[in-house]
Amino acid sequence: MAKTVPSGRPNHLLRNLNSKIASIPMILIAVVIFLGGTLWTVVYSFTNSRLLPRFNFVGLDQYERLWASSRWMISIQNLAVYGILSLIFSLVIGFVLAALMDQKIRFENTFRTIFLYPFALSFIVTGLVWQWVLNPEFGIQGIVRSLGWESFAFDPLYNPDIVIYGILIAALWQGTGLVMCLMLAGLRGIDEDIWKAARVDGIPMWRTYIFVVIPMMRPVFITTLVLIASGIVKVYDLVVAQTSGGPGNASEVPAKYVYDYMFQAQNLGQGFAASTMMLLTIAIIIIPWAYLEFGGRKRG
Amino acid sequence: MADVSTLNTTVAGIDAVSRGLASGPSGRKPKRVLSRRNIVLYGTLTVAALYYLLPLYVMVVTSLKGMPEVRLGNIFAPPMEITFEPWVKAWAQACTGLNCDGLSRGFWNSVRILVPSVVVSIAVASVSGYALANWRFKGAELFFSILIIGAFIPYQVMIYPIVIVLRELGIYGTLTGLVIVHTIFGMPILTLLFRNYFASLPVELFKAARIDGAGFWQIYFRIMLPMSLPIFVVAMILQVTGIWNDFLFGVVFTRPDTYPMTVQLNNIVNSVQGVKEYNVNMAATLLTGAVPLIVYFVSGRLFVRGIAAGAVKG
Amino acid sequence: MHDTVSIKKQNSVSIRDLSLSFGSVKVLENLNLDIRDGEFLVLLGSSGCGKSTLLNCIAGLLEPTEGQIFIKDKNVTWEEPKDRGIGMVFQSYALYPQMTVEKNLSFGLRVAGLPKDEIAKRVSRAAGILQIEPLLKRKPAELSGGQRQRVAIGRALVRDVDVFLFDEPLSNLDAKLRSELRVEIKRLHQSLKNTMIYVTHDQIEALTLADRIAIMKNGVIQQLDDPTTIYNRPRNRFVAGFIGSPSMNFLKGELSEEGGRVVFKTDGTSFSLDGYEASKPLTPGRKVILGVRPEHIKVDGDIQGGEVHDAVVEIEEPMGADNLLWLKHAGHAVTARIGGARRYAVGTKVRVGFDMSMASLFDAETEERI
Amino acid sequence: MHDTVSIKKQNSVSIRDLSLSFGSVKVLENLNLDIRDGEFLVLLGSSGCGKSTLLNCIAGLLEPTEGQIFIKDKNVTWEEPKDRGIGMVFQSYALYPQMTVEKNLSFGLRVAGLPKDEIAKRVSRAAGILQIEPLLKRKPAELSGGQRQRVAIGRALVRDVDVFLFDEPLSNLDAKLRSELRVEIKRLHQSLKNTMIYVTHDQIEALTLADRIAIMKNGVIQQLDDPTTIYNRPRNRFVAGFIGSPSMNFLKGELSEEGGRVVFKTDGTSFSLDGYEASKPLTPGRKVILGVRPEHIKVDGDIQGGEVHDAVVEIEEPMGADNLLWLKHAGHAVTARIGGARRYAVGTKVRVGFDMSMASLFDAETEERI
Amino acid sequence: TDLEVTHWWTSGGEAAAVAELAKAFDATGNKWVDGAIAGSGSTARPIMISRITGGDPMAATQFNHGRQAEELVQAGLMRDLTAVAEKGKWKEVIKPVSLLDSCTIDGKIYCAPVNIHSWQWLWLSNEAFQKAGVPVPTNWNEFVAAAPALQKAGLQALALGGQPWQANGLFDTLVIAIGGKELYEKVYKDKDEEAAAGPEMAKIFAAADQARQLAKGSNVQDWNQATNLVLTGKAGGQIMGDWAQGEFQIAGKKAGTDYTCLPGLGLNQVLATGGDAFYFPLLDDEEKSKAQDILAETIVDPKTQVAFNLKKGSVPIRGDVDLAAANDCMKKGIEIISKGNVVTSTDQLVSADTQKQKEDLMSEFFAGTSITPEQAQERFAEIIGSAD
Ligand SMILES: Nc1ncnc2c1ncn2[C@@H]1O[C@H](COP(=O)(O)OP(=O)(O)OP(=O)(O)O)[C@@H](O)[C@H]1O
Ligand SMILES: Nc1ncnc2c1ncn2[C@@H]1O[C@H](COP(=O)(O)OP(=O)(O)OP(=O)(O)O)[C@@H](O)[C@H]1O
Ligand SMILES: [Mg+2]
Ligand SMILES: [Mg+2]
Repeated sequence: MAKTVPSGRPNHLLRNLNSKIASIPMILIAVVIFLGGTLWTVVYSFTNSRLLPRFNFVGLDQYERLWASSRWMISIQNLAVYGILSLIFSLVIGFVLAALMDQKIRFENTFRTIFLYPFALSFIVTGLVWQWVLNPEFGIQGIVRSLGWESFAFDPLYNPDIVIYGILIAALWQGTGLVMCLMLAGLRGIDEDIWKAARVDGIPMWRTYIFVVIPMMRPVFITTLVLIASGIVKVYDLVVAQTSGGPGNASEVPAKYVYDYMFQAQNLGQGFAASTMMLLTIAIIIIPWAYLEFGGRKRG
Repeated sequence: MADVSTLNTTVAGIDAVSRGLASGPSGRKPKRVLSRRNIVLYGTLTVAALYYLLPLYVMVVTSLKGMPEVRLGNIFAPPMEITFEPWVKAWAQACTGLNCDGLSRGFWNSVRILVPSVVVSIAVASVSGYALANWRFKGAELFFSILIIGAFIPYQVMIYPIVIVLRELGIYGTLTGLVIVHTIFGMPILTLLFRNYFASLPVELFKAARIDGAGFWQIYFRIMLPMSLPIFVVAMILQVTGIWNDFLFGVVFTRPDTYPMTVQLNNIVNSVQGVKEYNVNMAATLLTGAVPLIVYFVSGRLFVRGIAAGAVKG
Repeated sequence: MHDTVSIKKQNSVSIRDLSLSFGSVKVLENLNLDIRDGEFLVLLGSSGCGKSTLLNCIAGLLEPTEGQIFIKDKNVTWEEPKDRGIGMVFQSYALYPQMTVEKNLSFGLRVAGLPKDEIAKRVSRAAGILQIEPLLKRKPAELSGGQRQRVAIGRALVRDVDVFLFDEPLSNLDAKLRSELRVEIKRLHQSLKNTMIYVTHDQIEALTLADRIAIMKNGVIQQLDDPTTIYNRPRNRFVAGFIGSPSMNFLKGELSEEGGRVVFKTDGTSFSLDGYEASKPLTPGRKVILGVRPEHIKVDGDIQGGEVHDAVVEIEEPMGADNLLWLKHAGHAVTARIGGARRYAVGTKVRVGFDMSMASLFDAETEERI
Repeated sequence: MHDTVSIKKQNSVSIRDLSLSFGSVKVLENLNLDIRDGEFLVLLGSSGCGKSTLLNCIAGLLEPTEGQIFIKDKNVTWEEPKDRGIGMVFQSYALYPQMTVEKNLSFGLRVAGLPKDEIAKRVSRAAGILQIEPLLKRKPAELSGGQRQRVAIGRALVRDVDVFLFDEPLSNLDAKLRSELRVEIKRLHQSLKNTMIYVTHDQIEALTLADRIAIMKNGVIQQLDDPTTIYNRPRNRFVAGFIGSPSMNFLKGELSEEGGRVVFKTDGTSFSLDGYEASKPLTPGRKVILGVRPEHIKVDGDIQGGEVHDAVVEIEEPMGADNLLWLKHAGHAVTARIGGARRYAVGTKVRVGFDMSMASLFDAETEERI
Repeated sequence: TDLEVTHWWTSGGEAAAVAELAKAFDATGNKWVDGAIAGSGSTARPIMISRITGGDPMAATQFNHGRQAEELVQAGLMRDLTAVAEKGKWKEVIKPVSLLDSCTIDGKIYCAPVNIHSWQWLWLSNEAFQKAGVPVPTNWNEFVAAAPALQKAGLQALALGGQPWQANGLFDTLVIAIGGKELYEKVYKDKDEEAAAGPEMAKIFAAADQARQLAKGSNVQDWNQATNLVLTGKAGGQIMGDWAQGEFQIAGKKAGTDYTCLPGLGLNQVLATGGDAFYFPLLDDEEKSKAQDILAETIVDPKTQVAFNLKKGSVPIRGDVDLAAANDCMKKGIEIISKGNVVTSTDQLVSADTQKQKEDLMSEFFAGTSITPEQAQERFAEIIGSAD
């Protein structure tokens, strides 16, 4: 009987109008800048734009050249090595430090600040200091040699084979503090009872961490992962500050390739092609993950 | 043993609970200060701390040396003669092209850039995070996913599109433009942070406020904001560090009279005049890092607490 | 228009054909419910059956996929929560942690822009009713659970609304406090005479508070009746098993004829059905389930005539005022409830009698009451 | 050595002069407790009184500031938890979320390096006892609350220990499940015959499960007795009020002499104390508190002689099997409990009789039972 | 009027030279607002280009002589200086004329050249050779021959910074000095892939191979750090452009006694003339536009040219100035240039893109021995083949 009353459903778009208005900046940034910018980049990667973007379609030429370039291949290899190692070491060091800090230690604040302070320094500086410390003449190698160990060799920044590890050392120095903080916060969120249960079960501390606690900290690891991974993909300043990509091309990275070709070589098309490849790789990894993480299921 | 048995005979009380202690371990287990656990624990932490402190030590020590001493080459040796000359030079005398007034020139510019950029970027991101967490609407998660992918785009790639957008808006080269740029690039991570934080607050609060008749902004300002101080501190630390140390946008989107401190720092570090003046470089570095460092020292506790309060719960 | 008029006189809240899905999961489906003016309606059901969802729909915090909601004769399906004339109390209290109790109470009024003195009047009235005047300057963190709950109720109270919605308001409290506050809510209802809709999964709350109880399962209302009817004449086996603690005893068996009378037979034992009021014909051969509540299984001295069976005490659960016996009887485990003063050792042989006038028979297949 | 021998024969867990402080806050002070072999001891007390702290001390998860703990005759004060021969079940279950049920059960054994077939045997035995065989391959997130609880118990079970510690294992569950699992735990105890120490603040659990109950308040054990004694002869007012739901009725008044007999007087009404077993002399003039449980206030037809008073029904709370009446009687509010079938309208005048043989008298000052 | 001028001249000699420009411009009643950005052109250029395309241009900006600003001009973002040039008779005074060619697009002049730099110099440390006990070489071949002696004395033979453009410059210098003008023009001007792959070029790569052996172990990044090695006698020599002169000058070293310079590596006295030029973005402001013209005039003005180039260590863009104050090395350079022994610099001949590809190749080649000269030549020929 009451069904006869018209439901008078109002326009869906107008409901909670304020929230939609408030989301406009986010939507604009996402759509215009990130999506629009990306599409623009992709489109122009098919042109032979030089100094200025010009719509002069050349098909896949830029990509062919890109993949024929030995510097690009080196860059990709470097990023892979650097990325994987930096991901592993950041997480491992960050986690181990956090686990140590979580042992109800004294001077926790002091230690935390010490581990965190490199994060406050810019890459320009980080690169410089480490360039110094790793300088074979007056850095660590020099000191050790002057102590009488003449054959000691530690010159990562000047040895093409290991230069990427030299960069890694500086990157870890800068970034692990933040990871440690995030991990520590995650550890503090673990139910006290889990620890107790594990103790009663007689499970040694390290096994509890590995088999019980780490799997429980998934969300923390995800936030950290996004943070670290986005930093890795974008790594540029640190390399420039430490080695400018040298010796030779040994420490080149994709972001630097993009930058150099866009601005030094004044070949926007090439730079865009390289960045499109980077984005494509990222998208292949991220989109399924983002869908699972943020898209599909709703929170209760 | 005798005293034990006498103690044991003083049986009293409710349930014939025998009072008194038997021999053997009792009370707190005695702990040696130098137990193996402590040695490993503090040992590892100290070694790690040394690794983190080493570059800082080098920087401080070098910045207090004169150039002749620096040229001696031992970067780890403490200064034989402490001089503050490099600090003075870095702050007020170092040259960039024709301007010889060191970092001081950029300091206030940096502050002028920092404050509005931090405020605006955090404001926009927190509101977006709030809208995403509490006012989910169709497509919101899609935009959010785009943002997250955006976190992975190298900044350099975005310079052209942004230059074009700002030019079309007519705000290229203005402070407004720069603030917008910082807001854009702060968006992905900050929104993730705020979204996860707000999502971890009890939904009932939000519902209760809606029943009380509060609207979008009222709930944000009067309910959510006062509860989210820690996460705002976290966001602030991230942004202060990021914006203060930014070089690329600072130099691309401003003019020389509004260049931030990092441009000066870059100029000092990268202008090589004969031999690099390492002591001045180090002093400049330390001076530039001072502001974020102070922010850390002041809010270090809140930092961890803020994240613990739910910022990282996915 | 005539049908809205017909709703007006008697119903405070009416729900018509309400459906709601989360994505592909249908939580509510074609639900209809009329709640009378001034009624205390309890929504009872196990976890996840859709009680909160229904309440949130009424409050306007969730949008129904289909259907309509009327409050005081007005179609409010698309209204904002604040315009529906409702107040809501949450399980987790949901007090604004940074505001004092007074601010918590007055927040909604201030948002609505009421004059200051009106706000003060309403707050002090609510505080008076709930006896929280001394707490007005404190913050929620400084309150005990029970006090918090009272503030949460107060927040609904000051809004001067027609309909109160409670979502498991007591389930975070301990047993003692729970029973105290239960009485307070009952008193409140008696003095305010508002319509109250109260969600719980605690049957004691439901039985003690409700004018009528709606028992839900998987988003469908199983039975809507006053507590006594629900307790004594459950419409189906689900309702019967859900209400009553300890649970009703269920014996599977079938009807058969014995000496001209229809009896209930299980594992060779037969029970006379004398005194049972059947709503449908008792056809012999039908597979049925017999349900008897623990307090309707009389033990030894309590037996007042009727059939007598033998049983053995398996576990004894003294509960202070009562004593619960877990008995083994003809291959079945049954529980009986006796006075707290009478104690039995485990293994004791006892005689039991089933009070068939208070029992229920369900069809074994449809599980509907016969 | 002879004193340890004396502990051996009868006590499974002994606590001697245990004190524990967190910083400057003393949580436990000089606590002594002996738990017999195979006993089911319940620690009951309100939130924050130190129950969990005590249990954690026994488990070795907290270090006492002073005192000793013996388990099975061995001084374990400084032992690691795993070496104490205990199993523990937590309120939050504390299952390892990413492991299957089977892994959860066997993790501790695998770490201890037990042979594979031994592990399999123990797991399948525990799973059998708890009837969780079909769940072995699932993860905790895929289990219901009750199933999780059973797994948590299973984890203690596989360890083959002498003493089981339970920290409010049921308080996260809903009422129905709670009562079911309660029985299961009781069954488990009867079949295993282990010592069990069980922390709760739910008195129904305490009363139904315990061989003996230790009632705690602020870190001090108030009374340690079997449930019946605790229920019927509470040592002080705290215990009396804490146990029983709805709460015992307390009437403040004083003893006076009337006709050669000592009677209890309050607000002009006097109650004969016939049948009350006093443990101390009843001196007239003494300020006392009379405590009567709701079920010992008989209404109308239930009265079996003795004094009769008048009262008015204020609220009626039908609870299914019982019916609770909130009465106004001589200026006091008292609750009476009657059968579920008898109903009274609000405002009805009734006659009530107090069963003094089941009542308690407390000194008004010391609050100790007289 | 205030004019903002951006450039990347921040090293000691450079900054002093810029100060001269500023002084001269300020003397005209205007004001030079300095917008220096350190870190060489690769840091500064994108910033300049972004600002010009972003619609917030500076008043004047430095670019390398060559094709770097070509597109900006084509996009109509740059000011046409033809009028100023005609007034100042630039076409007549500026030498070599090729400098002006690269400022000219569609017959209009868009930039004011400020100096001439040439890459083809070998700087030698007299002190180092003294230590090694061998005479100071007079050409590249002698230098190579003397290298073992230097190394024996614990000295670095050839100093080379790690930045790619230095390796690239060194290589191009070898092309001119060893291969000669003809080969150079065949490869870079005509982009003759065959020549690039040919036997002539193979010799160059062989020489480059030698050079990289000699350069092994110089762990420095910046060019002036490498120069510093020579300056302090820690290294025998460095192949670097004439701007290195500024460093020697500031350090108070004297050509001939402290150090020796060999233009064209002492083999082939030909210099490639590149250099810097100022460009003037189109501005809306009438007054500023006028001031831009004045700045352009000032830059080309003989007095300014002398003052600037003396400090900078480069050669003036006009032949009609008196450079009595110039030192030995600079005079050698001026002489060669006035003789017309010049070629156009690679910056003008090939695009920045090709230049970058070459840099990538050379930087990889000089960094180690991972690629053989043959492989390098193969890749080089490819780059030349696709060059534009
Ligand atoms: N946002 C959501 N997205 C998807 N499913 C949901 C969501 N909210 C609730 N549900 C599902 O809807 C069903 C009903 O949920 P509801 O909260 O109404 O249950 P409930 O009866 O209140 O239970 P409880 O007693 O546990 O509070 C549940 O199965 C739940 O999983
Ligand atoms: N780590 C700690 N530091 C300081 N105080 C503590 C700590 N743990 C517990 N306490 C205090 O000790 C007292 C006893 O705590 P305990 O956890 O034993 O209470 P409980 O009886 O188990 O209560 P509940 O029923 O709420 O679990 C409480 O007042 C609590 O505040
Ligand atoms: Mg619910
Ligand atoms: Mg506890």
